[in-house]
Amino acid sequence: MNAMKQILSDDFPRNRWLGLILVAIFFGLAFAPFITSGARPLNTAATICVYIVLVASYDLLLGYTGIVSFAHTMFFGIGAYGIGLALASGTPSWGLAAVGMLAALLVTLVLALIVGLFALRVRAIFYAMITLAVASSFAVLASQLSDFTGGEDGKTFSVPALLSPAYRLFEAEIFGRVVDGKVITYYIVFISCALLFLFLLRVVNSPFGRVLQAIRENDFRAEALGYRTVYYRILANCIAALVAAMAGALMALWLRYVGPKTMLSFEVMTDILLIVVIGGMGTMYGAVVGATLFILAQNYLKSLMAVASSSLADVPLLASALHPDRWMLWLGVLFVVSIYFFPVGIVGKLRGSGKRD
Amino acid sequence: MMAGEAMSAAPSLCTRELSIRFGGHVAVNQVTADFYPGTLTVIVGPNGAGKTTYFNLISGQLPASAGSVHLFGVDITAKGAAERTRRGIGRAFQLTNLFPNLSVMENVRLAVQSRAGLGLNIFSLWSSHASLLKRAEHYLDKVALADRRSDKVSALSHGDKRKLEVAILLALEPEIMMFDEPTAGMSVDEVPVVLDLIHQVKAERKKTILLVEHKMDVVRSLADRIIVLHNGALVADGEPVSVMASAIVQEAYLGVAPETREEQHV
Amino acid sequence: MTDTVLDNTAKPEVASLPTAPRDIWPLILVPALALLMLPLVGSFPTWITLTVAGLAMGMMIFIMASGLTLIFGLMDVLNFGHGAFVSVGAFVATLVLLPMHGWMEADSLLMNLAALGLAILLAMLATGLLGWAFERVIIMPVYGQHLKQILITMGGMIVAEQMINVIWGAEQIPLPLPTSLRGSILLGDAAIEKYRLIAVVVGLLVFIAMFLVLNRSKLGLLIRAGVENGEMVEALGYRIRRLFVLVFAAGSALAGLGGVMWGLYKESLTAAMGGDIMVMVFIVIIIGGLGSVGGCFIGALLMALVANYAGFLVPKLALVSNILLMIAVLLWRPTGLYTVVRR
Amino acid sequence: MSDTILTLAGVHTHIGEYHILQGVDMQVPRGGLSVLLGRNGAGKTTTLRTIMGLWKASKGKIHFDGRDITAMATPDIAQLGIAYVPESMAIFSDLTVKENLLLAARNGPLDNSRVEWICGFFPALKKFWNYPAGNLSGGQKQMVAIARAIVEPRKLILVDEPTKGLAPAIILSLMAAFNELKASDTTILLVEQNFNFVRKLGDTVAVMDDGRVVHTGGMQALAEDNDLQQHLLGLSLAAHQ
Amino acid sequence: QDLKIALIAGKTGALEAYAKETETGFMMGLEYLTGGKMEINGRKVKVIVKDDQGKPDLGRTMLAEAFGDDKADIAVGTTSSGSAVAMLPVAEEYKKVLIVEPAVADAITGEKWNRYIFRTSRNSTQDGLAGASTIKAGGSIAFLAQDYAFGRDGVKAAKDALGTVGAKAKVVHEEYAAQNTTDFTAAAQRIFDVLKDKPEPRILQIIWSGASPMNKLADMKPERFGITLAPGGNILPIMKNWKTYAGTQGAIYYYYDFPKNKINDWFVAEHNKRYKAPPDFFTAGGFAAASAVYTAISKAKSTDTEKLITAMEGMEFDTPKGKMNFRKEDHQAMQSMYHFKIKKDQKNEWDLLELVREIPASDLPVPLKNKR
Ligand SMILES: Nc1ncnc2c1ncn2[C@@H]1O[C@H](COP(=O)(O)OP(=O)(O)OP(=O)(O)O)[C@@H](O)[C@H]1O
Ligand SMILES: Nc1ncnc2c1ncn2[C@@H]1O[C@H](COP(=O)(O)OP(=O)(O)OP(=O)(O)O)[C@@H](O)[C@H]1O
Ligand SMILES: [Mg+2]
Ligand SMILES: [Mg+2]
Repeated sequence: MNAMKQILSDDFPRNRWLGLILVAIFFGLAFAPFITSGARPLNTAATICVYIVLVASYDLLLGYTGIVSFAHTMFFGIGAYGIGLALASGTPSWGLAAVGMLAALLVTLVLALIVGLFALRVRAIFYAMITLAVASSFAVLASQLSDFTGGEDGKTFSVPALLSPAYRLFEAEIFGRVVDGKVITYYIVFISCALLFLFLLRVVNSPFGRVLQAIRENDFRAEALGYRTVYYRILANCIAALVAAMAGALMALWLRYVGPKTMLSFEVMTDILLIVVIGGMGTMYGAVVGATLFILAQNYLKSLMAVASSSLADVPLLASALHPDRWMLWLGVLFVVSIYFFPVGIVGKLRGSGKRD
Repeated sequence: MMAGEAMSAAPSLCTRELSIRFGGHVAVNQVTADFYPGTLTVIVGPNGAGKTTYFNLISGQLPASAGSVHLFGVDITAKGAAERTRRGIGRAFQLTNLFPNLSVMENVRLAVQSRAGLGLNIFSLWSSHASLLKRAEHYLDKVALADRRSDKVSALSHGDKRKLEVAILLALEPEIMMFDEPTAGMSVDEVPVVLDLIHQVKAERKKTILLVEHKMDVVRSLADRIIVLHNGALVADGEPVSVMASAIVQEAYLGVAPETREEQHV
Repeated sequence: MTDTVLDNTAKPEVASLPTAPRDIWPLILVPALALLMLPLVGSFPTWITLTVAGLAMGMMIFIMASGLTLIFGLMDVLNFGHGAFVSVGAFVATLVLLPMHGWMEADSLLMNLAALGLAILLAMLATGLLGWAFERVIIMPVYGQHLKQILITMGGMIVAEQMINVIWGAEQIPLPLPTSLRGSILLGDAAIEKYRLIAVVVGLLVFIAMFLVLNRSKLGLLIRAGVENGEMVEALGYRIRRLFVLVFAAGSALAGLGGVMWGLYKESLTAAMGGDIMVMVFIVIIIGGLGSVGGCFIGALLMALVANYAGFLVPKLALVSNILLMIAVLLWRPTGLYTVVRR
Repeated sequence: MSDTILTLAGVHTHIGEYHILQGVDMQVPRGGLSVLLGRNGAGKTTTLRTIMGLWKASKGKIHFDGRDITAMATPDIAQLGIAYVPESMAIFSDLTVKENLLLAARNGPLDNSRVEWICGFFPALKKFWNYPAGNLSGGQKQMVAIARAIVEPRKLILVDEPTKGLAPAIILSLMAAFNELKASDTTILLVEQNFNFVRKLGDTVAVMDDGRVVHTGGMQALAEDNDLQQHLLGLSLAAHQ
Repeated sequence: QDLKIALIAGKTGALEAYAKETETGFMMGLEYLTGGKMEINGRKVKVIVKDDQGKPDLGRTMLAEAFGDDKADIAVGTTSSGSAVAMLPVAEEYKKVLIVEPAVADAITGEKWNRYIFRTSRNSTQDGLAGASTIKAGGSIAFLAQDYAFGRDGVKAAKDALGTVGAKAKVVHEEYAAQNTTDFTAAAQRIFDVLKDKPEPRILQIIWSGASPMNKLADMKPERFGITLAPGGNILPIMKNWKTYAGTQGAIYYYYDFPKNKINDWFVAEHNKRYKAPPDFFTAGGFAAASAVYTAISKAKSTDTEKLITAMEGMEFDTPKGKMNFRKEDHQAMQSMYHFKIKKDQKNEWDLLELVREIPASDLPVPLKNKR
């Protein structure tokens, strides 16, 4: 129990159902390669892992510090491009990957600092807008330097032999799945994500994390209590950015591809926002539940709708509204409805408006 | 400086020619005053005289337009609010100013934590710092809010919020304590709770206490010394009795002719 | 006008503090910029062309942005779904313009304008109603919570765009300009597109109308107060909810108007056309100072002009000119040209 | 019609899961100044908010001027002629003092003579006429809040702790103001902690505790009877003087 | 068992309209060629349609899914060049044939090419050559293109093309406008300023993906400087707005009224019947791809990849545009293009272009760019 307390930073689900769900998700992801078959489920699982971390890192900003930033995808992208461009630049090796990673983290840190110093003093809503502008211009930049970044098309690259699909760990299949580079990559992703998430969980439950919440509530008062809010904001900003960059790196490693649409587009940002809210702001676990639900929906909603629309083929407008190509429509509805019914997010709802100390 | 000889040693806090102007309007006008450990100074003056603003200048919520603030001989005029708090200037606000969605307990704990300088500690668990929790409890008891420990602050009644303000100030354990109308809107049977607290602190004769108060009975029961602000300027400073007697206070503040004043316990 | 009444209240014996003087610096920016550019551009006709085109473009952007800044300034609601209203406005216009292509292709300015006016009316009506519903269904639960507003309105936006696809199909819809508004007028070597002149007129009308309503009536006050403390405004006996929904509908209608203008300018409509320009619109209202109609106006003109001059002098910069402009302005005035709300 | 302008009969109010008012019964006679006393958290503010319709009574009836206002919307209640000075003052800090009053004057422009009359009590308002109310001092805000309630004649004024943060001199003029209002047959329901203040003003008094009215009667009676004060309010003026 | 064909397209997102056309064309193609039976070599054809939302990473996943999970025998796709480029290695991984349609990037049959890749759609170079061959006389040419990879490729291709077809015209200016440009005044001014005192004829060629700025430029009266516009062909809804610029010339990949063959006749008639509008060029592309698949499989009498590849190299197949063939070296489908002129008196809303001349494949000598 006490070990558990240390690992989960004494921040337990505090609700039976939530607990069950989380455990289920954990084991589901841990054994994904062997309880499923085929490319898509594994891909979905990997995406879920990465998004859990990405969203959790954003929750640190949004839910805990009350900073609305639209530049999170930028850092995600930097991480991804770091790995991608490095590996694309020569014969892929761990060395290159490491170099790319370090470079990315450095750039991230610098940018986060600059943005923070420049913008975190202005009013929250302005910060949101400024980051929006910065992020979009960064995306433009990425597609402009096409010789370097591959422009709009991005870059496909190959990974160290150990991770390439061709590699076989054992010849025999295990639970009907050959343990190839893909599976190995998956476990690298899974483990790193688990660690990063626990790290964030610790951060928000540290004295530091508590100050962040205070700042969110009433920064004027926090300042008067002797906390230099600007420092705290900037530090939070940097931590979030760095974790996001790592998530990006993992994503790139998994996809063996980097490009603006996947890493920098505003869509990614809205996905993050939505997941945070559905899951429940200011509750790290919200990221887990939210990301899982959302990514699953994104990947399987269409298949569902295909069924639905064919069964409703005779109802004209409804049928066309349920056509798989309209899945975005239902995603939008999901946006609205979820904020309607889970004002405090799923986790918040499950925990009930429980009193915090 | 009449009250001067009564006081020991060097002043803990001084303001020199301290002023601030908002556009054309001078809210605090060249106020020079010394405050000594172990004395409780009450600041009175009509509404809008500049009392709260004076506090804001001392605690760094507002930047001075002119003049300087010295804490234990160090010029802190250029320092920010947070820095000043860490150097020992504590402040309870006139208009209640708390963390509405955090629990009563957390509000106090944050103050204790700041005092302990643990803010930037990222890797430990907040709950692992039992000593902080104990101290927070202690201060909640002092203001008789312990039983509302885990309620959201937004659910407190006005009076309880006022008490929480005081608890937070105590929890910061500052050398300089500034109370801005701590008993405003507090019911008659609660007032003593807070006043007794202030009495206790005063009794230790260590802290420097500044108190803004409009209730004359309270002023009388607590003040070692009274400062009068009027239109931002310091117009009187000295022993309670004599200051209260002075004409300026009678007209500008109490708004009565001397003979009728006794029954003005308002 | 209430002001006048108040100003002749007997002057207080205590010298009353003066009101802050009007801040004119931002007003100077636009002409200053234009003149500054003249020598750089060199040829006068080119300069005229660029400047007039820029101003006109600015007006169109303003029309689209005004609704957003109005809604934010008065109700503190950040409507990321605003773009959807722009699109809807444009698409609704097609309901009139395509069937009436007879009138549109007729060679008489009157018929063209009539058709246009009708389209605009219908579009504003439709978006206004949509806005009303939007406020009731989507915004109501999230007053005062910026983040949730952002998200829920984004959701609304996606839904609206997708519905457009469901109703009108995903293909681009061509929306040709009316014949007599096509082409341009030549002043010497300077070419000025006729349609842009229309844009200028409409833009000015919108601006003046908004300015009057907000500064010459209790409305502005009331709503600003309502944002800060709706309960109290109700306790004073005003039905704040009704006001809010009205403002929101008005803002949406403006978006619809902008949509028609924009659609006719682009001449082909996609559901995403509104969303695509949102970033630009947001930059404008930030430059202007969130909530300030005047600021938004200046901001829009500035941005369009800068874009044109940059595009002519250093095309590479055109990509980021908006961002640069914004940063420059924010460095000068961290809350935009005009600060309306302290929130 | 009856000479009680406001009647609360067994009013219950819930806020979230909390059951705050637990059957409040109270009569407010027309044209007088009634005082509502009680320790912190007794439910005074909640009572006023319930009358204004800012909290909805979950049980019981509220009648004003013979009309049942229990279920009415706040604006409608206000338009019946009730003004409210909330505990938090709730002045509009983005607006100037002038604009604050302008809004309070529901029926068109300000009545200059009345403005003059008000500024007679609170000169500060004049001084800061065109000043953002948010920048005012605590007491000045309180003045604005009160001024807003009386800028136009109303039948009933609900005032929540007006003296808090007011300098003695201003409290005196506030007393004067209330007396003049009473003269112009305006009914006042006053929530107050400052007994010394209300003992001079009040006609009738009600004392609340734990969401109930535990005592009603004439102010005189209470003012004379120290034991009763002691027993009801834990009031001992000797304590700190 | 069933014969599985995967069709990947950007069915949602920015390119939705195009993707829909491709799909329609593809299905109509199969229907026509199999005589409605939807069978090839007696095997039932099953088309698995997948949506990559124009996102390269999804493109990869979808293709991997198609080959890996759905066990597709052959794949066709996709709308976005970026996504198509990202798919190429996947085809190689799974050793299955991928027919690229309608992505145009040269790289696909250039440096990014591998032996499993075939392409039915034309590539940028073919566009360029076609464009160039519409410019007979000398004179001066300026380009206006979007400032990103696609635009720059296009201009490069067009310039090379001018060389290849030996046009005497000189390229005097290249103008790159930001992708999100809405106001073309500045760009136009710059071009006019350069072009207006260069030798006639003065041609401004527009290379623009998506809604073309043709109108905006025309509205600024380039004719007063003796400048004529040369827009690339575009989708019908856009060209509809061009009727006021009758006489303007350019090159296009497909226009329903140009090819004269019985496939096209059926195609146009049927499409008009079903969708109340003539087929657009993405629809034709889809059809071509279907034909490539059909012909290949029936010729190889199997779906074994190696057999398919041998069958397809140099294979000739019928499309609404007439005959195409995959040339051996880079698997690019060689095909004719069309030199069009905007009609003056248009009979109905879709009667937009008139044919100046069909440019036979032989006039479009696409250089080989793939390493082999
Ligand atoms: N931020 C500000 N901007 C402009 N003027 C201000 C600001 N803060 C205070 N003032 C002005 O300075 C004067 C002093 O205000 P202050 O709050 O210090 O008065 P006070 O002595 O605390 O009065 P009270 O007893 O009512 O609290 C007031 O007239 C107020 O209008
Ligand atoms: N928003 C709220 N949510 C939950 N409980 C509340 C809320 N507001 C007040 N309460 C509770 O209702 C009770 C009565 O509050 P109320 O403010 O009416 O007391 P009061 O008599 O006005 O006290 P005070 O003299 O301090 O203003 C208090 O116990 C308070 O904790
Ligand atoms: Mg004060
Ligand atoms: Mg109260």
